[in-house]
Amino acid sequence: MSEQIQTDKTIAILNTQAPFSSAAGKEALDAALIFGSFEQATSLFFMADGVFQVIGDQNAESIELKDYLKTFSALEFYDIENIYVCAQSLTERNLTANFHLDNVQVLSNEEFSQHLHAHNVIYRF
Amino acid sequence: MSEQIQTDKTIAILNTQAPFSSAAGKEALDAALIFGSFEQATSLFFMADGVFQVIGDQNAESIELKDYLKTFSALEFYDIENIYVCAQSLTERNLTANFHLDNVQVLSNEEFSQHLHAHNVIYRF
Amino acid sequence: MAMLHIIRSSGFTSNALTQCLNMTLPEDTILLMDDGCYNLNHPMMLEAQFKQQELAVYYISLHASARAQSSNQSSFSAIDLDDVLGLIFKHDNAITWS
Amino acid sequence: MAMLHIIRSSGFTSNALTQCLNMTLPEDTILLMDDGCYNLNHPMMLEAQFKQQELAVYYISLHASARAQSSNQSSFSAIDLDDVLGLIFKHDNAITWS
Amino acid sequence: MQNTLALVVTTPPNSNLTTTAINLVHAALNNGVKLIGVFFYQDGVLNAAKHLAIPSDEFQTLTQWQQLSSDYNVPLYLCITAAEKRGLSDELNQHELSNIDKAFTVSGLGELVELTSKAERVVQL
Amino acid sequence: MQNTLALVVTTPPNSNLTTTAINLVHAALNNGVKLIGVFFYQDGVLNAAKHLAIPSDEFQTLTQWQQLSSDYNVPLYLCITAAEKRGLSDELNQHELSNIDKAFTVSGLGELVELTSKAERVVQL
Repeated sequence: MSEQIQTDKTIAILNTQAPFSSAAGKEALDAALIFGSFEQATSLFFMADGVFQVIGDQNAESIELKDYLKTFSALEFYDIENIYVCAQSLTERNLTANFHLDNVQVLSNEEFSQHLHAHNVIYRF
Repeated sequence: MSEQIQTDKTIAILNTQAPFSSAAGKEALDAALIFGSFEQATSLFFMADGVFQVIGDQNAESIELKDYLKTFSALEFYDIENIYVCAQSLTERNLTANFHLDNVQVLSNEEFSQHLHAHNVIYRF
Repeated sequence: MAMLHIIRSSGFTSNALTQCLNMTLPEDTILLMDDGCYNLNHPMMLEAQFKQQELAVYYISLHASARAQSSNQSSFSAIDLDDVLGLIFKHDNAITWS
Repeated sequence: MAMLHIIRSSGFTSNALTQCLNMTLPEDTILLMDDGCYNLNHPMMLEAQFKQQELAVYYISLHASARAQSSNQSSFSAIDLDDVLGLIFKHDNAITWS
Repeated sequence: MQNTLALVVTTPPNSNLTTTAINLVHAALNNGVKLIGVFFYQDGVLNAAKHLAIPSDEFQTLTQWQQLSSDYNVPLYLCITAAEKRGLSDELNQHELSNIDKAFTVSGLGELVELTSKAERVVQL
Repeated sequence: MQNTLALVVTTPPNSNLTTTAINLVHAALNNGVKLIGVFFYQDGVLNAAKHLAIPSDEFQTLTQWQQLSSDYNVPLYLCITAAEKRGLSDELNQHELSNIDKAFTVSGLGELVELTSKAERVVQL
């Protein structure tokens, strides 16, 4: 296994679950960071309850959970800069565009779908 | 542990999941049969996707699954005679009252809820 | 008998909230716990409370704040796990909607 | 790029069907597999097909019949797992909505 | 008279839902409620897995259950049928080979009947 | 040129969803598709549990994976990070003590990057 994998594939990690009650969010982020570390073109998508992963003012430690949300800051280090959030999912959940990470792009359903379609491989969590 | 447990408690086993993709339906039935074998007053309830467990003409073996649905016939042997199905859940799923077990009582939402409320302990699957 | 409904999942993802609200009777109590706190602002929760004013609604304060969720419904009461034990014994029975 | 949407859960219990239908584009294909076959008569599936006539919908015949599910939509095509491989390579990418 | 409670745990150890269950056990102990037992069923049986490797800075579910057993004598009952379907086994040659932690009592569903019958209230978590 | 496929399995061995995954592998083999590997992630890692006790009249998931590995050389990669959080371990003193079946190759997420990069198509099941 080499750090130099030749590929021009684009990878989408699609998050659809809330952060704390299942391992899905953390395992999605683990995968994203590994793809990034192998210099694969990787984008993160958040829709449905997945948007609860990116909103600000959460406090995982208060419920005795190691705050994996802090690990999102490592995305930048691996040049994962495409972070897309579904506007409709935010609105349905009465959430404002207050995020704990930078570079978030809030997209309409149509734009979100088009960006998703533009990736070669999509992993949904 | 004795087969003679003194209790006047009534137990409800509430099924809300479809039968094949998770172990929930089988584990609910296992529990119901054990309560029955200890002569506990036990009732079965089916609502939401749980109603897919009781409809007729299913063929679990065709998808290489041992047909636990056949085990429902053992309920009678343990005097578990109260089997309640939510009418609204059937209608929403475009299902008719065609069941693979006898003695099924189809109840309105209100009746279903009242019967559920009348039990001392409710396990939901 | 008065029933305690413990909701532990988001009504935006799972059907459990709908199932629960179909089963509540006026003397019942709803407790939002864990991801159930995401329902604090769910339209169905607000509608249920509006339709059945007697329906008591509680939520675990710590579980809501950890998720950056809050309620502006004065009739929804923030409680802790000690209070949950009181609710368990005050009610005749309980269903957990996970 | 044309996408294959593999739906493996019931839209009556999970939000995944809704999520999927929010993401489909006209050249996409929907494949109902496993518990996804419970959606054959789901109002949202029928509405989606009505709204986007170009949207192709397939379902695994064996998975539907095992669940006593059938469709009277002539535009929904019953296939087997061999056909699924064809769909996988015919489309540019795939999302699995479990 | 002291209130008695039984809990049924159905969530896996890597979920924050299980942390809540553990915290509810502590709340019961602190409030003079007698916890007559915790029954592990469905995916909850994974809590008894001996070889769980959770990073030391994350919530140590197994350690917590062990302490509840050793320090507070909370009985922990494992449903062996559900456990065996999820990779746990007590039938290995020697005790050292078992992958079930010894804080848990290997039981059947009959134990759930006992607990349900004896406790004033039962809560499924 | 032969089509190449990689599968990511996220469902546990006691689910019929996993039976479908196995059947899709057979369909691939029968249709001349080259399956370059199956990666087990999330709850899919439980498929590698050596001590699964499934009644002999039920679908033998583990036996099926073993045969795909031995008879058809389908590579089975286990994500060890996800596995360790679910009670599996390869760090026990001796090989006999490991609770991971030897049909599975203990791997990291880097293997998922490799498979994703090499396969023409990737499907998550």
